Amino acid sequence: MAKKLMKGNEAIGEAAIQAGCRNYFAYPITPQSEVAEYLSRRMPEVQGHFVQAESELGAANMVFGAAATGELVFTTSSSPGVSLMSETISYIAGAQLPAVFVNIVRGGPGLGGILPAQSDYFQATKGGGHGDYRLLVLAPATVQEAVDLTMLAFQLAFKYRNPVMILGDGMIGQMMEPVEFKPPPPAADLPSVETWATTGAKGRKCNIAHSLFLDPEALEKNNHVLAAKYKVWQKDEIRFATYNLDNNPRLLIVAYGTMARICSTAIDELKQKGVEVGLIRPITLYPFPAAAILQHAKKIGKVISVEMSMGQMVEDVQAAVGHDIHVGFFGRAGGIIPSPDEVVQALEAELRA
Amino acid sequence: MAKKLMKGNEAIGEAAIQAGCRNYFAYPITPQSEVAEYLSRRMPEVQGHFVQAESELGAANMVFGAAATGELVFTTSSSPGVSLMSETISYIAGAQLPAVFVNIVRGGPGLGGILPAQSDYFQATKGGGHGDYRLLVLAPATVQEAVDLTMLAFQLAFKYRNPVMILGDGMIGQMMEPVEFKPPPPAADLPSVETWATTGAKGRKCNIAHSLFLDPEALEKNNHVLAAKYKVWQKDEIRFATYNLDNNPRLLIVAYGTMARICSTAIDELKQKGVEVGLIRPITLYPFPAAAILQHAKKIGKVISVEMSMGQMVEDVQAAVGHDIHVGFFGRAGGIIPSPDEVVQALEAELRA
Amino acid sequence: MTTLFAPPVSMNERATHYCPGCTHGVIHRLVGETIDELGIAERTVGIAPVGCSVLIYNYYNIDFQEAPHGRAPALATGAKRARPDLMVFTYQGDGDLASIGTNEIVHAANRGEKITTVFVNNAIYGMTGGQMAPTSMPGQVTTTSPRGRDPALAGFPMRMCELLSTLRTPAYIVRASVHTPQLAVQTKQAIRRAFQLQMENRCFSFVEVLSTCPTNWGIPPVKALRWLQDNMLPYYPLGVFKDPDQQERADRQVPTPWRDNDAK
Amino acid sequence: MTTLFAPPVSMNERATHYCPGCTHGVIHRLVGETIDELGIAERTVGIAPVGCSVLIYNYYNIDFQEAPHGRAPALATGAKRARPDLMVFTYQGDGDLASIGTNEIVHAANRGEKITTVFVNNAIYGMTGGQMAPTSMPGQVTTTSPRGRDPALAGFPMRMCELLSTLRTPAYIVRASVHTPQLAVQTKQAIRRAFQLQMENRCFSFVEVLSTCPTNWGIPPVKALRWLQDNMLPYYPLGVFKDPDQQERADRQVPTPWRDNDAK
Amino acid sequence: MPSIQVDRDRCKGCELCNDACPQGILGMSKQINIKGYFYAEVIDPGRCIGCMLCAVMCPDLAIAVHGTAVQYRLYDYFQPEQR
Amino acid sequence: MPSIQVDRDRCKGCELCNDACPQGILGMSKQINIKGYFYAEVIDPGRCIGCMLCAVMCPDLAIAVHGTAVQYRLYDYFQPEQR
Amino acid sequence: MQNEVMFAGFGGQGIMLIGQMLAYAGMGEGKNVVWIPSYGPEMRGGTAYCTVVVSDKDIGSPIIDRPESIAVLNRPSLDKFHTRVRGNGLLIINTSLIDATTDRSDIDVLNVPANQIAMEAGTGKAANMCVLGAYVGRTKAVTLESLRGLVRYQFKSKPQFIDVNLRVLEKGYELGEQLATKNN
Amino acid sequence: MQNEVMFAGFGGQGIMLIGQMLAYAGMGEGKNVVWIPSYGPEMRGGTAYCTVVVSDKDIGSPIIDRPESIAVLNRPSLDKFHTRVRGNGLLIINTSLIDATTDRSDIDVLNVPANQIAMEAGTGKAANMCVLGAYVGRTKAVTLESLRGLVRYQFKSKPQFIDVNLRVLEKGYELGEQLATKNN
Ligand SMILES: Cc1ncc(C[n+]2csc(CCOP(=O)(O)OP(=O)(O)O)c2C)c(N)n1
Ligand SMILES: Cc1ncc(C[n+]2csc(CCOP(=O)(O)OP(=O)(O)O)c2C)c(N)n1
Ligand code: SF4
Ligand code: SF4
Ligand code: SF4
Ligand code: SF4
Ligand code: SF4
Ligand code: SF4
Ligand SMILES: [Mg+2]
Ligand SMILES: [Mg+2]
Repeated sequence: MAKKLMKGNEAIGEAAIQAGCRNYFAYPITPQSEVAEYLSRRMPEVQGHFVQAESELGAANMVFGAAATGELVFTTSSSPGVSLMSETISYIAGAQLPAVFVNIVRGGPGLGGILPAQSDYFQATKGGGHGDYRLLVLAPATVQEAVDLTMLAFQLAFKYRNPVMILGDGMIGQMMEPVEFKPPPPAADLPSVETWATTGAKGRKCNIAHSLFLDPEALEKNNHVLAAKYKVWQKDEIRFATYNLDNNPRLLIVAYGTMARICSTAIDELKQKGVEVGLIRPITLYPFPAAAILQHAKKIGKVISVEMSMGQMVEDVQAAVGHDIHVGFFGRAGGIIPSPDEVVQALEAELRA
Repeated sequence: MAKKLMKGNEAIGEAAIQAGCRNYFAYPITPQSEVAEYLSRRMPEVQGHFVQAESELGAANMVFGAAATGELVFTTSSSPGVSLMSETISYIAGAQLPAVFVNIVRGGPGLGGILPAQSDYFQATKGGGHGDYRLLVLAPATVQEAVDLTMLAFQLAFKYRNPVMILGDGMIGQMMEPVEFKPPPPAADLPSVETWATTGAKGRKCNIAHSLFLDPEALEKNNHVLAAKYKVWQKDEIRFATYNLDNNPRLLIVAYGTMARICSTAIDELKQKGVEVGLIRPITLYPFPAAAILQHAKKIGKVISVEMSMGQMVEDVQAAVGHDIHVGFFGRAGGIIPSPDEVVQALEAELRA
Repeated sequence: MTTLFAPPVSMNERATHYCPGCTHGVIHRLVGETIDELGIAERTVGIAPVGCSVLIYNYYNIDFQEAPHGRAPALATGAKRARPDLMVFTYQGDGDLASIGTNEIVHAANRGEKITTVFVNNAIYGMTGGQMAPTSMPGQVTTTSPRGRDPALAGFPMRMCELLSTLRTPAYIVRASVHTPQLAVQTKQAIRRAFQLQMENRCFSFVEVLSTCPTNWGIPPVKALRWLQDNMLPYYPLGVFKDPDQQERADRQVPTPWRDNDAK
Repeated sequence: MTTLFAPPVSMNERATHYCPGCTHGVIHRLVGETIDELGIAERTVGIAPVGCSVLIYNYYNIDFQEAPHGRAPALATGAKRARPDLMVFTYQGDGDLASIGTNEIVHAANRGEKITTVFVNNAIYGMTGGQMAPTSMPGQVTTTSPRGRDPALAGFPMRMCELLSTLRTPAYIVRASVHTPQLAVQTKQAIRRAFQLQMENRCFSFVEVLSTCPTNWGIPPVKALRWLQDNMLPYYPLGVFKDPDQQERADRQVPTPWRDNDAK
Repeated sequence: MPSIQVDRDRCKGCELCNDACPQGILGMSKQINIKGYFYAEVIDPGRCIGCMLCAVMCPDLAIAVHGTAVQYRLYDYFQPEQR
Repeated sequence: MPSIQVDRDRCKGCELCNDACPQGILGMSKQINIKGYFYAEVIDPGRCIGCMLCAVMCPDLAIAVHGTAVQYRLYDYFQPEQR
Repeated sequence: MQNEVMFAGFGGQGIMLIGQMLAYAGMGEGKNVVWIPSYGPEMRGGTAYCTVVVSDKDIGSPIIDRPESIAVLNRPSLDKFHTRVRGNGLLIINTSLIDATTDRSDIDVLNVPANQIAMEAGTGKAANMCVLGAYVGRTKAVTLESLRGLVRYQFKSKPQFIDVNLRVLEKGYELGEQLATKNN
Repeated sequence: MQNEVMFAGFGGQGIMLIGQMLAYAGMGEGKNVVWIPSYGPEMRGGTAYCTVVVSDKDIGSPIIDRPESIAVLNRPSLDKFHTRVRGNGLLIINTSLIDATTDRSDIDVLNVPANQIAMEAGTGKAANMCVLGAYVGRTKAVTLESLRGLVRYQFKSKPQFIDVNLRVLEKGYELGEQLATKNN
């Protein structure tokens, strides 16, 4: 397929369609309203369904209802809207249904601002909702990757019958880059939904999509089923990319999304000055590539987490490397995107420290 | 004051009144509806206000509105209800207002069950809502402590102009124990609200309770103001209790709330068998007593986190002690409360490991 | 000798968890009979609320989804849009639908989702132990209105049929009751029409059924029927509030404005 | 020579961020004048919505709270209950009040909170760039209804005055408009009565004001006034829908049931 | 002759059937069933007219009604469309 | 003689005043103000009747109206209670 | 000294009340106490129970998985809980409503015809008092005097019930003290 | 080779469009491109801008804090952004609407009377094309031919505008190539 120049938000919408998704429910919020705007045109063209929900609660629960029928479904929102979805996401995880949630993060807390941020890392990776559940969290750094991960998200959601979250900062949603839509694996490759989808109990016993288990033993059992999936993720689903790790870097950056791209430019600039710095870019924020980070951190000895937040992932990085290696932090918050130069300075400071 | 035998839920309600709180907004949910039932009788007696809100969203936002007038206010709920409050809690933190949220946790995820659990640890301590904010989280282990911490919560909320959360498992809410209401510090001791409370702009410039900062520099500044408070907490507000740490224990338990009490009984039982085990019980879950845990862990060498969840705090304990000391885990989930005997077995297994 | 009356085949043998005399059970049966009569069990999906009827799915031989408290209409919207061939109905209590879930029901109705709602109004929060509902009667003593609901502080009870009937989007909206056998039969007819309108893909349909909660009202079952009749009926009049066949009549019910000359 | 008309003193000098010709500005002034006339600036607390008017607090010399999207009535409830001596009003857009915030406004009205709501209905989501609102007109092209709002899929526009008027709890509910000077003056009178009823601690009050969004309608300001008149007025009739003085009349507007004989 | 059959172990003893029976032929047993309830029973089976009102009101699917097909019925319970 | 005063740098050039003026004495300047808008201005001040309709419609508090206190007014703008 | 007891029956038998009275009595005697209700799914229709701990020391675990004493007031409670009595513990069976017993031989069993005794005293509703009396008569977890005071307090507003409840309580206490236990 | 440019003006000047055309042109020539809009609070009423990067290599940071070129189409944009041009970079000023300049002496300044040129060609609305042309004429970030194709594509549905826009684009291109820059 030829490349198209697309805004991240629109590309995500198109990627969902290419992945076979025909159900999209959402409520507008900057900086991701273009997904709804795009799909309000596009869904009818492919006999798909778009409902502008009355709220994020409505949208998330429409997703719940559609997901329970075994159809591909997703929604998109931004920080405050995603907070409103917390209860429902917990329900969907508890009921073991596949659904894709996209959070195009903006600065917080509260109404905050509308500019790009990465301050929902904790919410996404530690669970905004209640109870023992996890999301598989994917963090794209380019519009192309947003497309690829959106398509992957549906696959993973069905494979594990668990909500998958795409965590992109506002920049991922707003910028235009060339993208290519690789043909998705055929829909037939999705696992069968026969055993759980509520499609009418015809010729089989009833399927009930539920998260209530009044008997605590049964609820604990459900918890163990979920935990077993999350354990598999640790083995099979960790994804990350690296940059300039082969040149004996003196410092290891951990950064994701847009921030990682800015770091790569900073790395190039430092290389000009004869300073080698390497980068690990987690693509799955949960499961977190802790082992890879530890391995390289041990070799390199110095680590810094660079984020568009007041410092959230840094806690996971520190936990990954243990106490012997100090993890520095550089971040800007509130919608400010640090420039490569600023990052260069922060890295130099860290190298001096 | 003479001791009274009270249910935890009712004691929390009475403690709020004794602390001077006259505003309570809530929506019923098991296992904490007794707070609303109690206060629906009690508030009118003290000329206070209770509104049964239309939902947890309504309740949290009533809290927001009342908090912004500088009055003492709180709400109570349980897991799914607290998830619904995530957005609003983020707003209140962003707007720097004092408010107390009580979560009497039940098993999850989703509708889950109604029996006691500790599976909202992540939500409470890492932020269920979006953006860079934190809650000060207090975890009582007895009804008396629920009373004391409720009264303290109002003090801390005003001191830091930040929401404070009481995280109690269902057992804390449901059981009856003797309680005593110590006279709270006089209301006059609360810091002045003049500079921020929306009480009518009479003879002063306007007070605006807001979390929107369209200028990213201003939003980042707000983030730094919040972060500065959280840093103070790390210094001034860490609270924990210990048990049997003086007898050269061979294993260090970290456990909180009801679970910690069960562990203390298990410790007594092991002592009978000649095995010494010690306990650190975090009272503030955030800020987390990491330094104390590390200090004792180093001495003792072996650590286990015991929780009524699939393992959440264990991640903070592991992060606190670093990689050199392995942290074991024992937990039951779904509303199951492990018995002291079960814990004894788990501790013995950990000691053998 | 034939069997004139037997349990619906779309329901199973399981005994319900409801308290003795709780009319949830009657309403369940009416829904089951409707599903039988329309022959739609194999393509029906029910949406359970959070409330005493959360376990409704235990009693039917049909697929069910369990919604978060109040959100059943949103799940139904998602399910029906994704699979228009399915028959989708929600079953909700008054706390679920008229309190926390007001937004979802209003907007599902306003969008004209082709779903059917069975709304069981028992003027109380049954499941959580008898707290006041938005539908509780003035003066009604509940665990959160120990001195009786005071309209000056808590307002008057919400009438959902009246509220939803103001929406311009065509719909079938009816209030029924099961406190006498006669009315139970009428309720069944209303439920049947509600499902039929969905089968014909015509409109949103909504059947409110007045119901008892002997346990939390603190009134024995038979007396509870009388209490409903004496206290709830005068405030919650029964009847068809809106019918797609009579859209125009419904439109006329919109209150008229003060200044018609500005309106053109 | 005296000044006949000057900006309200409860407002400050700051220029608004609104687009040219956006009638949010007119409505702001009417609220400011009301606060002036009633002399309540020093004990008034406004609640800002999320929407174009989120920054309303920049333009007044009064205290404000900024609510999460749709929740202004809940904040107002909290503020007013905690401090009944304050005058509390909310200012909300149609996305804020009639979409995400439907539950909060319905229940604040139903509880009869002694607060005042100014509801600015411009049939669109202004702030986020012109998406369809529940109040958008049939056929109206918006960024999320590129082929025009289709009532078959999205339902008909929501009429909040009509909806809230069905509630039994006494209230003052009125729809007004500012697309002519005459109507702007009437709007002011409605806002004034709404505040006065709160001062008298009588009831919940609600003033819907039809308003323009030249930018997102894609129509220049003056033409936008005409568009409002031609398209919105016929569907959104102006007038007093409910008045505490006329509670009985309001009660009569509740549709009558089919079977009165069952009602006693 | 019409007759009803109470599934005694489904019965919860609520008495709604009793209240509904126009013939007044239902009563509550002095025995308790496995659930611990005093269940409903027919006191005077001969007078049953098969009107099904008891069954219509039973919340627990505990009553079955038998009769001849031409049985007189108070309400067109199963043929609403014929009214 | 009544007169109005347009605060040219507050004006956003929306023309609502112009549309409202019964005397048709308002027009738009050919100049732009600091905000970049073609602001409103009085073309024929002598005909102003001080009716204030322009000011009532101005969304931006850009118009002040002066006159004698006995000025005839179309609407009882400031004394609604007297109607 | 720590006493732990579970009272179990169906809703309406006054299970929660006697548990609370025991806790109050313990508190009045300066001991540490904790009372825990069942609030699980079984609440509606099924069995209800509560556990009480009365102790001289601080109470660690408020949850007692295997209490030293259990009193069962109806059959489902017997079936459900008899295995949970701690070894060498005590099982009190309300024989008025339960025509079965336990097959455990490692515990004491005290058969109390509680409803019958209450009925004889004047009201079947006071069966719970009989059970409470029997438990305290046997274990001396608190004094009879404390319980008497609580009965008076409890029925303050309905003084006509004080005497009958006191009589049943005392009768139970006597049975608890006197009746031989059957150690099957 | 990496070209970075910011176009800035007020909403309605077609800022976003020329940025996208440049990005499309770059993509058409097989380069990596990224286009970023301003979507901040300044959107309503204030200045609007976008940045475009056209590069032979993978594009690391899509955000260019200090672009090598900036074109300002109105006065507020000049005031706000002239300091952000990278040292030795290029500032294009639409002198038709801006009667000021920068005091920086470390950059090239290209004065283009864009509105005037567009007006002369037939429509003031095409001023943005002039600026785009001038930028490309000066930097050769993409070829003129690519841009021509995009103009034709862009106005496909309104063919009457193709020619005038092409003329303005080309005129701008010439100016970009020919005009001496003032290095103040
Ligand atoms: C978010 C959330 N809030 C509160 C609850 C607790 N809750 C469960 S059911 C219920 C009310 C049930 O009342 P109703 O809907 O009237 O049903 P009924 O039991 O009377 O049939 C409540 C408040 C919950 N489960 N989830
Ligand atoms: C929870 C949440 N969802 C969505 C948004 C995005 N949002 C901001 S304003 C708005 C709608 C504004 O429309 P309206 O209320 O009609 O006000 P207007 O701008 O038209 O005056 C939306 C959807 C948000 N800020 N928060
Ligand atoms: S509590 Fe009320 S509504 Fe619930 S089952 Fe019992 S009687 Fe029915
Ligand atoms: S976008 Fe619309 S509502 Fe918002 S300020 Fe502009 S014209 Fe007014
Ligand atoms: S069928 Fe009719 S007559 Fe027979 S028992 Fe039932 S209600 Fe009575
Ligand atoms: S109505 Fe049914 S459950 Fe109730 S007493 Fe009669 S047979 Fe039993
Ligand atoms: S006061 Fe009246 S006449 Fe004078 S300019 Fe204004 S609208 Fe025209
Ligand atoms: S109404 Fe006001 S802002 Fe609009 S043109 Fe007239 S003076 Fe200017
Ligand atoms: Mg109910
Ligand atoms: Mg709007």
